[in-house]
Amino acid sequence: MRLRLWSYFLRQALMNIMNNRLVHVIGLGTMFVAILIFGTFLFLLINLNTWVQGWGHSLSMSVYLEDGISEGKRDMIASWIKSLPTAEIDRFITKEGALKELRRVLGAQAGLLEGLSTNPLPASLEVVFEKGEGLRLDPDRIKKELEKMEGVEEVQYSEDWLKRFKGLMSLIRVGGLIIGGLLCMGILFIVTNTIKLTIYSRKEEIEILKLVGATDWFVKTPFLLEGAIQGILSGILALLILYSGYYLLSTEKIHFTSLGVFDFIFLPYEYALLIFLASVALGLVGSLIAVGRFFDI
Amino acid sequence: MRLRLWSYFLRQALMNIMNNRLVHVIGLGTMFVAILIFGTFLFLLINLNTWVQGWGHSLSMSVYLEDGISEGKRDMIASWIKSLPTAEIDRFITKEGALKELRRVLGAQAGLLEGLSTNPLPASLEVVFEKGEGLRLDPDRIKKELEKMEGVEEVQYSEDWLKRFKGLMSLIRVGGLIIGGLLCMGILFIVTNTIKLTIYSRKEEIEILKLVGATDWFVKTPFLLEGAIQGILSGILALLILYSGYYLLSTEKIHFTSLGVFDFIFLPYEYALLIFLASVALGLVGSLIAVGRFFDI
Amino acid sequence: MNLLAAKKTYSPGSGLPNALSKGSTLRNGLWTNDNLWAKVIQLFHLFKNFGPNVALRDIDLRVLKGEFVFVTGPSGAGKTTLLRLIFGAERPTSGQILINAINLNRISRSSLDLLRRKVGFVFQDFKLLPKKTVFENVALALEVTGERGSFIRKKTHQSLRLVNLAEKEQAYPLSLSGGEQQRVAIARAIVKDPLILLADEPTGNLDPDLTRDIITLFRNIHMKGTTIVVATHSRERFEDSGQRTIVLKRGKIVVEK
Amino acid sequence: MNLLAAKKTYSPGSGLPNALSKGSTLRNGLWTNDNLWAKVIQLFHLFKNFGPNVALRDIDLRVLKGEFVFVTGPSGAGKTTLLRLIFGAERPTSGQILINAINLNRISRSSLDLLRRKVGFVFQDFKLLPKKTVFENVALALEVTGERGSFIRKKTHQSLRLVNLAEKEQAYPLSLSGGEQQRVAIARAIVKDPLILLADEPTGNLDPDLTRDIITLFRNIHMKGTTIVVATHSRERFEDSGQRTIVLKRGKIVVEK
Ligand SMILES: Nc1ncnc2c1ncn2[C@@H]1O[C@H](COP(=O)(O)OP(=O)(O)OP(=O)(O)O)[C@@H](O)[C@H]1O
Ligand SMILES: Nc1ncnc2c1ncn2[C@@H]1O[C@H](COP(=O)(O)OP(=O)(O)OP(=O)(O)O)[C@@H](O)[C@H]1O
Ligand SMILES: [Mg+2]
Ligand SMILES: [Mg+2]
Repeated sequence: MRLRLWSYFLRQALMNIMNNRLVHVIGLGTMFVAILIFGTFLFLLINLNTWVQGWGHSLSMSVYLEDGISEGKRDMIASWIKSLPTAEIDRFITKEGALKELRRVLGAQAGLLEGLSTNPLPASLEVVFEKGEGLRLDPDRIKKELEKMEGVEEVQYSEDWLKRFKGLMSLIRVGGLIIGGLLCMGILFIVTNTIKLTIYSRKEEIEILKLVGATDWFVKTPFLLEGAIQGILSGILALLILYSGYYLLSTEKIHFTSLGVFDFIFLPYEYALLIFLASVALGLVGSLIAVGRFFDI
Repeated sequence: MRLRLWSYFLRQALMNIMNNRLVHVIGLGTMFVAILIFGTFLFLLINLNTWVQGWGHSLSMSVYLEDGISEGKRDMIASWIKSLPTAEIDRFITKEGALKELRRVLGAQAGLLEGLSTNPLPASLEVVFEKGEGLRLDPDRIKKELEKMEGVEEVQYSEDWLKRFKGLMSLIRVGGLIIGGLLCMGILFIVTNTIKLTIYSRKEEIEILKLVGATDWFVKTPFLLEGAIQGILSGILALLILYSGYYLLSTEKIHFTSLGVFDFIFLPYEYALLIFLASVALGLVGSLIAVGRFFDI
Repeated sequence: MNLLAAKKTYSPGSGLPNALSKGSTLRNGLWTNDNLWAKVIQLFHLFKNFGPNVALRDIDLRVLKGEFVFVTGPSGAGKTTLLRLIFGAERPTSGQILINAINLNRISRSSLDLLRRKVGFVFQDFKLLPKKTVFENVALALEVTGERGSFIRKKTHQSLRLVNLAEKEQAYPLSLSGGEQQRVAIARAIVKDPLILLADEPTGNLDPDLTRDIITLFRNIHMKGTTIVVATHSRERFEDSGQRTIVLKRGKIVVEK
Repeated sequence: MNLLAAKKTYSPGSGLPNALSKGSTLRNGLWTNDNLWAKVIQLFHLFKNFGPNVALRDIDLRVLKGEFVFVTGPSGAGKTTLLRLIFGAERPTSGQILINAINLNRISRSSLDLLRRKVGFVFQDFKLLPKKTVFENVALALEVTGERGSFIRKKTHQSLRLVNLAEKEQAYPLSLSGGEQQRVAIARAIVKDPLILLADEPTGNLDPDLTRDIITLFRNIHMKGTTIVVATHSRERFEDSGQRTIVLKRGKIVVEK
């Protein structure tokens, strides 16, 4: 009996969709476009975030060691650095190596180094941070920790670049939140209102159903199912189109002037699922609210 | 007579808006939200562009001069640089100045410079590029031009930063175009469809008007006026809200970690006007298309 | 002819749900005057205003189980309003309405739904769903009760045959003539074997022959024990019926015979 | 009583626009048989199918200027379809329709609009705009012609008085009784002093007194020279009129007298 009723409701919902094609196509289209816009936004935000974090790779740190440091101490410092989750020792530069490097940099002017009696340059460890994760660590804190260690003379890293980088990251985060929030609210508003309009065009139907003795749920359920079907369809459709877009982008690699090749990633699995569920919920809840408006008989 | 008709249409349009309040509020709301989203997007894009271009300021160029260059030649080079639209000579560093600088940089290791007989460092002109416009010029081209000039030994600039910067700019441009385009299409789709729905709920009215002998234009004009009024209202409303948001942002200055204060600019006058006109056109054309659909009697 | 089939078809009182079935079980298809429940419709000092308009004033009326009552009166007298009040589609400004001893002023939404399943209403403006076929429109009245599909189909076919519309089952209301639409509305009202049948101007769009058929149909339904209230302006058509007639004028009962 | 006012009010043929006025100028309010133009409505071998349904078959009919014709027949006979074809609201499957010698098969959209301004139609389902008041609904028929506001107001008041609805001017159609709505539809059809008045079941929702009033009203309009075609199932009500009556059955003319 329950089953019979549900199959009746489902048939009803499908028939209603057929009978109100224009209205449903418009409703579906609106939901689909809204979700697609939101999905695209999320996709771009996530990729932007990943790229910018990838640039964090270029953050490197020079740990200058005191002259005459023992091998043991040096190894201790090195292993402490290695114990940091994302840090990696790129290379160890000896005092001689440093001088050679300076000579190379000075080029034609290297002659001025000829007069040196002792090597004034310190040995150093060059530390790089793993791609994408560079910013999970606080370089400032690492610097302080290292400078407290015995045998470390000075720690340097490019604070300027880091500053910009952090600024960009927080810009992305805040900007993303603002646009994302606005987009969310806008989409909620538009979709629920579109549903309201689609149901408004059928308010006579609701009135008549009530007049022949239908319970509220008998009237509402087909509308809710229609909403859910719309949500499911538009969610799937939007994700499909989004994935196609992603596929195009990632095969036809896009070359930006002097930025090299961007590697796109698709929305993480959970995000895609979330979008889908949100879209179904939107259809359901939107219909529920909208259909409630027209119950005055 | 014409005037009487127009005043009749206007009264008609206003009365229709009153009589179909729910539908109009929803239509207006949808248009308003859609335009607000687009406006916000444009606003953020323009500001992002301005900020990133502002960072172009940090692009500087060192023009190393040959030893023993005559003042005349030096001035020629300087005035050539000044003739570039956005370039500016930050300072002139003499050979002595360069040595002093090197000494300062070397710090404790400065002792190694003591043994120098001659000053191996060249004099140089430090060139900066004006805020916001830095990238209109091609630094590569300038470098080549300068290096061809007599008296110039070498030209250096931070190509790495520039690369990233250019990449970011093109990312903003391409990303903006993609999202902007998608947003535009989506908004067009949603708004025209919402209008279609609002008119769909009144298709009986159109039929009856035709049956009492109204000409097509007699039927259409009030709908067009209603669309235009909706467009005007939602355009104004969206711009007002956008401006309020901007006002809030620009008084309560937002401090991003280590990026300092952002100075927001509002949409340029022409953009705001364009948004307004687009919104009116959207209302008008949307109604025109939608109302045409229901003329089968 | 088809109308003879009604004899077998209509067995009101079968399968009554819940509250309604309790007090209202028909006693061998006849009403008994001494039974409190026998007063199916009771209206006490009923007033209905629409803003400044007074549509009904001080209506007092009792309809016994199994009665056949005509409500007539000029256009705008309040006939439709009266039926809508009895149906619970409108709330009275003051006064009481008791249907089967249930007070409509205090009825819950869900009980009203249940009540409406046992009350058939032929609306003056038909109130058909334009996007459903004739068959679906009529079946709807049974679908809402959650009956079995085969039963619904059987009853719907029967009911449509009774109003002579069997061959229009798959048509949509907007493609029907006025009289055809009216008959769909009648079919929908009688398909559920109602305890009470309220018909508002049910023959306004029908030719004399069909009108006679419908009256015969109503008589048959009435003979099975259904209480019937018909609002009509065409007094003369029903005059020969010798039934109780109530004449409304400007919202008041002016003649009751 | 109000209906007497009709004598002064109705002066058809005044202010005819464009093409229509040319051939159709009334000669002292009378039709002349020898004039080609005097045949206001001419139907030749008219067929109308709705898919497999044949609503009208081989209808041949001429209505002279100033005639008063009744179309009767059982429900679903094709009365409404016939009127809608004459009005240009439906296109024939085959056959020709000439209105004032204008062939509706070849008429342009804008000419059809002009034609409709001179043809009044009382729809069986009224077709009132629910969001406009009674007054606005009636005035609409004149607004579309671009008449002056004061003239529109005067005519609208008059027309509503003629159907006895003066006090409901500011009401909305959904708040009217069935008969009141029908009278609004009648008022809208006659407000423009039509050359042709097509009325589809115009008294189906009216009580006998009002029906008599409306018939008298139509007679008055007719006497001013308007051609009138009334579709109705209630033959007997009009029987005494002694007018020409056409009986349709299953889409065919079976009796013409
Ligand atoms: N919703 C409403 N709002 C305002 N007035 C209303 C409403 N419904 C009915 N009326 C008014 O109440 C009066 C009675 O209307 P009702 O429909 O009951 O008449 P009726 O007897 O059915 O007439 P008819 O024979 O023409 O159908 C009328 O004057 C009508 O205008
Ligand atoms: N749009 C349509 N689509 C399909 N069939 C139609 C359509 N309009 C009318 N019909 C059919 O054509 C036939 C004639 O209909 P019409 O409305 O002309 O009858 P009528 O004489 O006016 O009847 P009534 O007295 O009941 O109003 C009917 O059988 C009807 O079902
Ligand atoms: Mg009524
Ligand atoms: Mg008809």
